[in-house]
Amino acid sequence: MRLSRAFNRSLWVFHFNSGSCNGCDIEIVAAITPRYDPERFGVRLVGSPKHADVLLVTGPVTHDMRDRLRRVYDQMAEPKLVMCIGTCGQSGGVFYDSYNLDGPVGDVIPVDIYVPGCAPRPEAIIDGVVKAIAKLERLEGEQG
Amino acid sequence: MSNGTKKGYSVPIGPIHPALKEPILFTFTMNGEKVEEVDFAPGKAHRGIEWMGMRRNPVQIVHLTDRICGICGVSHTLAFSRAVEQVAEIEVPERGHYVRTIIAEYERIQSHLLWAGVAAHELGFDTLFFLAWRVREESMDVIELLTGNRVNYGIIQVGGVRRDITEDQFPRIEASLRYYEDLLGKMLELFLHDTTITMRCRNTGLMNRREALELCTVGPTARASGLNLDVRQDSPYAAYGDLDVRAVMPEQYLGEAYGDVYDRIVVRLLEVKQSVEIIRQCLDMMPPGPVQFETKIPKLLATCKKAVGEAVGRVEAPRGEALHYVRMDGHENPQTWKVKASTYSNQMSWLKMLRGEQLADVPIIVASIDPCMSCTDRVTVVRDGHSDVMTKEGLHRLSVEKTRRLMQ
Amino acid sequence: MIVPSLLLQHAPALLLAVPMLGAFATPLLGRLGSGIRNAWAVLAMLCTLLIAVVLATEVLATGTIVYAFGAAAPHLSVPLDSGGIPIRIIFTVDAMSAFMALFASIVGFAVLLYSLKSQSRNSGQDGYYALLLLLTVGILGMVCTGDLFNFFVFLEINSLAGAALVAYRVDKGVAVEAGLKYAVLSTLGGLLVLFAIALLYGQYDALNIAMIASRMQFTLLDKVALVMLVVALAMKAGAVPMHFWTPDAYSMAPSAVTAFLVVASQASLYGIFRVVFSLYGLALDCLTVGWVLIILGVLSMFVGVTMAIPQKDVKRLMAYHAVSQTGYMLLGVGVGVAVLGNQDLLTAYGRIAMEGGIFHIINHAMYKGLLFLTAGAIFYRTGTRNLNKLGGLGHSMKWTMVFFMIGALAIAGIPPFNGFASKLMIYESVFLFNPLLSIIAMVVSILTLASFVKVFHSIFMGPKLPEYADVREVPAPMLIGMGILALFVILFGIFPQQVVDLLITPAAAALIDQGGYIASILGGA
Amino acid sequence: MSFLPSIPEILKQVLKKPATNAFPAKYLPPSITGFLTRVGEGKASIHPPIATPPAFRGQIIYDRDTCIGCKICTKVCPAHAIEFIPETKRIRIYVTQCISCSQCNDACPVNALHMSDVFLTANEDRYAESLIVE
Amino acid sequence: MTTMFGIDMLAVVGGIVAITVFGIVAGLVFLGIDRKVTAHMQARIGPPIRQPFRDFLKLLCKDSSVPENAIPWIFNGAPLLALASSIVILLYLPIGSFLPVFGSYGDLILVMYLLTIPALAMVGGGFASGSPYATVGSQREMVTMISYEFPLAIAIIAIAWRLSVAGIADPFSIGTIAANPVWGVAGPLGIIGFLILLVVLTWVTPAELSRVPCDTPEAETELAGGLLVEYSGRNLALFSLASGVKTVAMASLAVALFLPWNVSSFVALSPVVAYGADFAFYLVKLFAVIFFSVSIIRVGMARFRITHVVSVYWGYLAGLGLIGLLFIVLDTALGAGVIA
Ligand code: SF4
Ligand code: SF4
Ligand code: SF4
Ligand code: SF4
Ligand code: SF4
Ligand code: SF4
Ligand code: SF4
Ligand code: SF4
Repeated sequence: MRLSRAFNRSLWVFHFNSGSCNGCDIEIVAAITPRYDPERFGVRLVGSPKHADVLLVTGPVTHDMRDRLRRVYDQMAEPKLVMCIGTCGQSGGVFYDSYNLDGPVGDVIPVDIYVPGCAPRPEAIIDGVVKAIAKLERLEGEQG
Repeated sequence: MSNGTKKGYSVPIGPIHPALKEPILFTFTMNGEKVEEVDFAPGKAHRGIEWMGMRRNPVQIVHLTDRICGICGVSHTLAFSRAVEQVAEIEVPERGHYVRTIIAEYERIQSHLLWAGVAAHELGFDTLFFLAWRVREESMDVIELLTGNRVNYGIIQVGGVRRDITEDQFPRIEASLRYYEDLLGKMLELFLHDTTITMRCRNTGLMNRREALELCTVGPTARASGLNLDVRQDSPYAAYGDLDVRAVMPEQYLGEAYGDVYDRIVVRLLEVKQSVEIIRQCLDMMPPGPVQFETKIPKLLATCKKAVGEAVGRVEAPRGEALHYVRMDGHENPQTWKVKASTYSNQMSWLKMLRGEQLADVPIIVASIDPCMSCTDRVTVVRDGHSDVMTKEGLHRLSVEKTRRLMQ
Repeated sequence: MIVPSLLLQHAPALLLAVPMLGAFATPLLGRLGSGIRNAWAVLAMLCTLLIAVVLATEVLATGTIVYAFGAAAPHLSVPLDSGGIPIRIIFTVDAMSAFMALFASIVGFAVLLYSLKSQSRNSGQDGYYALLLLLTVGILGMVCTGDLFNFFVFLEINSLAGAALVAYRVDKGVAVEAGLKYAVLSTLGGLLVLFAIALLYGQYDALNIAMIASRMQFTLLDKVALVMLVVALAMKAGAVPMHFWTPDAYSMAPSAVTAFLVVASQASLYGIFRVVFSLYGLALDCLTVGWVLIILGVLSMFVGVTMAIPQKDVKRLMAYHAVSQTGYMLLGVGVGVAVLGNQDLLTAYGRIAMEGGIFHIINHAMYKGLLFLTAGAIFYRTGTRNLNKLGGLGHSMKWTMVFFMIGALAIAGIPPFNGFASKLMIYESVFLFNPLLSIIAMVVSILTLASFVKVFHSIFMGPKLPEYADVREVPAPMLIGMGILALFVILFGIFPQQVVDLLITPAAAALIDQGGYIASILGGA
Repeated sequence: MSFLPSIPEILKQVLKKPATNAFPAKYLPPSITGFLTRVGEGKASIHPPIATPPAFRGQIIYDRDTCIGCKICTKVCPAHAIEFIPETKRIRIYVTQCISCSQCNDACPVNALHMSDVFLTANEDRYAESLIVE
Repeated sequence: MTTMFGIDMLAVVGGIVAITVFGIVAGLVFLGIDRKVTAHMQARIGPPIRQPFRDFLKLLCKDSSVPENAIPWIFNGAPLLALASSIVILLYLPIGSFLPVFGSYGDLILVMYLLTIPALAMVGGGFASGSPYATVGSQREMVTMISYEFPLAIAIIAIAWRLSVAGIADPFSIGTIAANPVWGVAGPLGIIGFLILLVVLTWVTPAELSRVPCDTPEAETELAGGLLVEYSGRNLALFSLASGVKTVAMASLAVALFLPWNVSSFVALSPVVAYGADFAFYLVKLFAVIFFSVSIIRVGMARFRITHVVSVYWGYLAGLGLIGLLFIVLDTALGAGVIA
């Protein structure tokens, strides 16, 4: 990854539901609403993975969604970042024993930041973004 | 209009698409911008919840039902609990019923506001989206106060609820009710008197009463098409029997029902008002006493283990009737568990509503039944060699009965 | 200038003689082999072009050239031995004629180059080249002659050669039918023209345009003749409501021919202008005739473009656009006619409107020719003109696509291509006559754009289709043919002022100046 | 603008205070790392998140000493988040698996389990030590 | 007609560079202001005003991928063309009291057609990306273009007509229009007419710029970003610049047509101060135009369906424009004493 300061000042996120319960998804949407407003940090929800810098994945990755998750990930232009929102994407959570899961997310694509919680509060997601930026800064430091 | 695309091309939408917050794959056959034919393939979010449930005990399952869907999880949990309670002959304490009702109505408020925001977003009206979600936070705060979490409340347990609503929480609840009462007039004006919204929603995604009936639609989708049905009114559960609940119909606001997207907005916004009134009634009428039939979890499990039989729990979720069928056979875990969620009942109406519409209207029409695939992606499960023939018959019987009642 | 004076002196005659000779010799040379024949045809066309250039330079430098065939002193219009009446076949090449001749031969040359390859797979090429050259003769004759009967003769040559070329792919039934249609209509038009000429001859006992003009009484019969001439020529020019033959003819003919047929049609347009300005001139009720032309123009513009949009056949679509574009010329010139009597208005905007209209003629010939050639290139490689079947060619036919884009943007009047330059002149002048006219013209432009964007998308965009997997770019001669036209499209777009000053203003002035025209023949009226 | 009722509304809104809670800072500081250092030094402060209610269910906490190893919590946990360690007769809770349902809290006979109000637990490592409660 | 000859080439080059820089900076700043204002209207804090610059830099450091079905040279060329043509438009427009770089040769109709080029570039780019969403987006962009062109044509012709009837030479030159504010030329009826045209132009602006309610080509919810769906990295950055520059151009056009006054013509100022004051005033005017015709409209209403775009622009707005034109014609007739 070619990291630079310019990159983490403006993270555009694309939201991918890999078969979640909606809980995390609505909290992601809630997180972009006026009360939390991450646009303050240049974070914006975009409609095309090609435009995105960050992939927000929710859900435990059902069998059907596995390939699509891969494909969406591949479509994103480098450099890129993956955040896994919610417990079930991290470990399967409450769906741990389902027969139809190919997850968790970390097994399908590389994940940079995990935000546990079922569902995490919007501010936990913002906290995740901030930690992601901190990680970028660290990586950038290591790179430069 | 000029259009360079060949006649009859098809546009796939989904399973990952900004208009669909959840995975589902639509295939549209288009003629220019017009939808000629629609097909959709749900099942992308299938997680095998019923299958998992049959490997868990009811106390665990309520947390699974919460996560059938994070938006109307309470409805599922309630329906499931009701089914188990019937099988196990558990009597929920009065106060428990009232707490359940209050939570269920708060869920309706947040869900309808959420929907209103999503609908505005689909219409490209982000300001109203932001507004709806901003005011939704008020109910989220109260829910968090009452249950300890913003989504997946985890408050309902078989036999009652896990937390009481205490007197010191009443002022906060009261404040939120007043907040919504003050706000609602403005919301109605902003949503329903806006020319651009009217242009986009009037006569869009039409479904008349007959079609709504034939397609077995439920909830606001059905009510917007003029079907007077609401589980809370038709077969009351929880505390609804004590309360005055009438199905909200679009003609109450406008004098007539078209059965279009606009009417679906009307119904949902008016239901927010209705929910506020219901909560207020509950607060006034709340009897004292315990809220849980048995607080000792091992004892509760033991009661469930003794139960044999089958039952159906029906609940009016924000999107319409959610139905859980449970069959217990003397084990801790249910022998059969079937979920029929509201979106499952409503989704066939898409085919009718979308045909002949503009591509631009697809998102709002799809959104107009307030779909969420999480609860809908299902399979029929056959367990222990028993087929679920009974289930199907049971379901069919129920639906036929319901149809008859409605036809009268 | 180092051009031998003999050539200079006889340029008008040579302008016709060269292609005529070319035409007749082509079949003979064809026996010697196709290479020789092709070279011969190219040579003939090239010479024609050179002569046209020479002629145009001369006319622009010295003014109207008059050439009487067979006379001892060809430049003397009224030979000494005639008793004051021009009797011979007389060519009157004023700036307008020179301008028409010039660009007709440019397009002709490009088309011929293009044909070398595009026709190479067809049979009967001897006839093809002969007819092409003959058509050139017809066109050049029409624009150069100063004599009504001659005009009719060349019109007929034009029609017959055109009809034959439309029907050229005899193996295709439809083509024959289209050719027949073209022939019948042309004959009808020819008859009307002939009849009108007879009426005029009967009254004025003369065939020379200048002669008649100088005697014009504007009687009822004259009016009848006028109507017949305008109707017949408007039909040949493909103006609404007499445009119905264009789609058939244009789409059936081989593309190269179509490109040239556009020029042929414009020769008829020239005919209208000549009749209106030089034959009748100020005798007319200018406002009425002007409005007639304007209405014809607006109708053509609108009907053409609206008919074009739903077409599925590329060439039919382009044909309708040709109708639409003809409307701009009629509009521009019509406004000029409408204010012909009023010197103030004429200077205020009439002249510019006319110049715009005339400029549009040449521009249209360039870009529409180019578009038809690209359509031909596409057909050459894919064998279809059906938009629904085409697609994804942008991956393989890059140059054709570029040429198509240039043509499309030009026809839509997008700067910096030539269509914009002439349209701009029209917009910015006719609005003073009536603001709505400009608005309509602009709207039609944008509709044209939409239509071509759609076509562009259908043909070139999208994924590569399996059936066209091995489609390649067309051969070089075809590309060169298109390239020549594209170059003009761009040059005229970037340096419109120079073109206008050099060619258009004199042409418009020549048209307006009826007195000068008459004088050039009859010598100081 | 009665046909566009939102317009007067938004014009009024421009003058009002935004509803945004500026957690953790109003805008992105030039460098997060720098910001955190300065917060550590007390030179800057993090704008607090919206307060959690008293009974908020955040990350689980475990009172190892009170626990009697009865395993009831493992039985009720819907997410399979609790592992019983036979050697020590104590439990281990994987926060990354826990759905914060607090069902185990209800079930524990000796109240050895509680939900804290910690919820800002994002981590780069899904097996991070901070995400295992013993 | 435009000629570039006879102007000091050095000045032109310098002017081009200056305008390019100005266009890009102003474009991004106004984009930032627009986002900030929008956020406040929606009760949010919103991004810092320099956020568009950050977005731009971010995009520059990202990969630009070319999809498989794309035609690469068009796909990559389109953003460049869009940006370049947007800048060219600015060269024809007066910036404050600085004359346009191409002198007084700026021609209204030329500008109007130049305005279509960035849009065409986007259409081309969308088509060339070979994705169905982008294709539908491109078609919509085209339809939008047809739609707003009609009312725009009416407004432009009406203004020029009124000026030329008032005996002003060269009515299509933007210099002329700026020097003779329409409000001073017309009588009371004419002023009503121009006010109507101003309204029309206010509504044409969001369509030109593909903003709500006319952002159908990019409709995020239906088309996932529409014709830009396949773009990323540098190409997307160029498109965003182009859109910023085009916003400035469109607003400058509106300023030149309807609000051409300068401070220096009212107050006597030393030349340098005058240029500065006029420039500042010009920026204020730009802000006003953008605020009313972009920010408020885009925040205050829902997206049109593409059929609505056509019906609203060809029906209501064109009708309105014609009424405005009628007023202006009547005004002229009254002034000339034809009717009175
Ligand atoms: S983590 Fe919980 S809330 Fe989030 S998607 Fe998974 S189950 Fe739903
Ligand atoms: S209908 Fe929707 S919101 Fe309700 S449970 Fe199902 S998925 Fe969730
Ligand atoms: S309801 Fe849906 S997600 Fe749940 S088990 Fe059934 S199919 Fe799976
Ligand atoms: S019951 Fe099974 S087979 Fe039938 S529709 Fe449902 S998933 Fe398909
Ligand atoms: S219950 Fe019977 S009739 Fe109804 S859907 Fe199922 S199978 Fe069909
Ligand atoms: S019987 Fe069943 S399938 Fe038929 S209409 Fe009634 S509910 Fe629907
Ligand atoms: S809180 Fe719930 S999920 Fe977490 S350990 Fe306890 S029972 Fe298991
Ligand atoms: S239920 Fe309580 S006491 Fe028993 S093992 Fe769990 S934590 Fe320990």
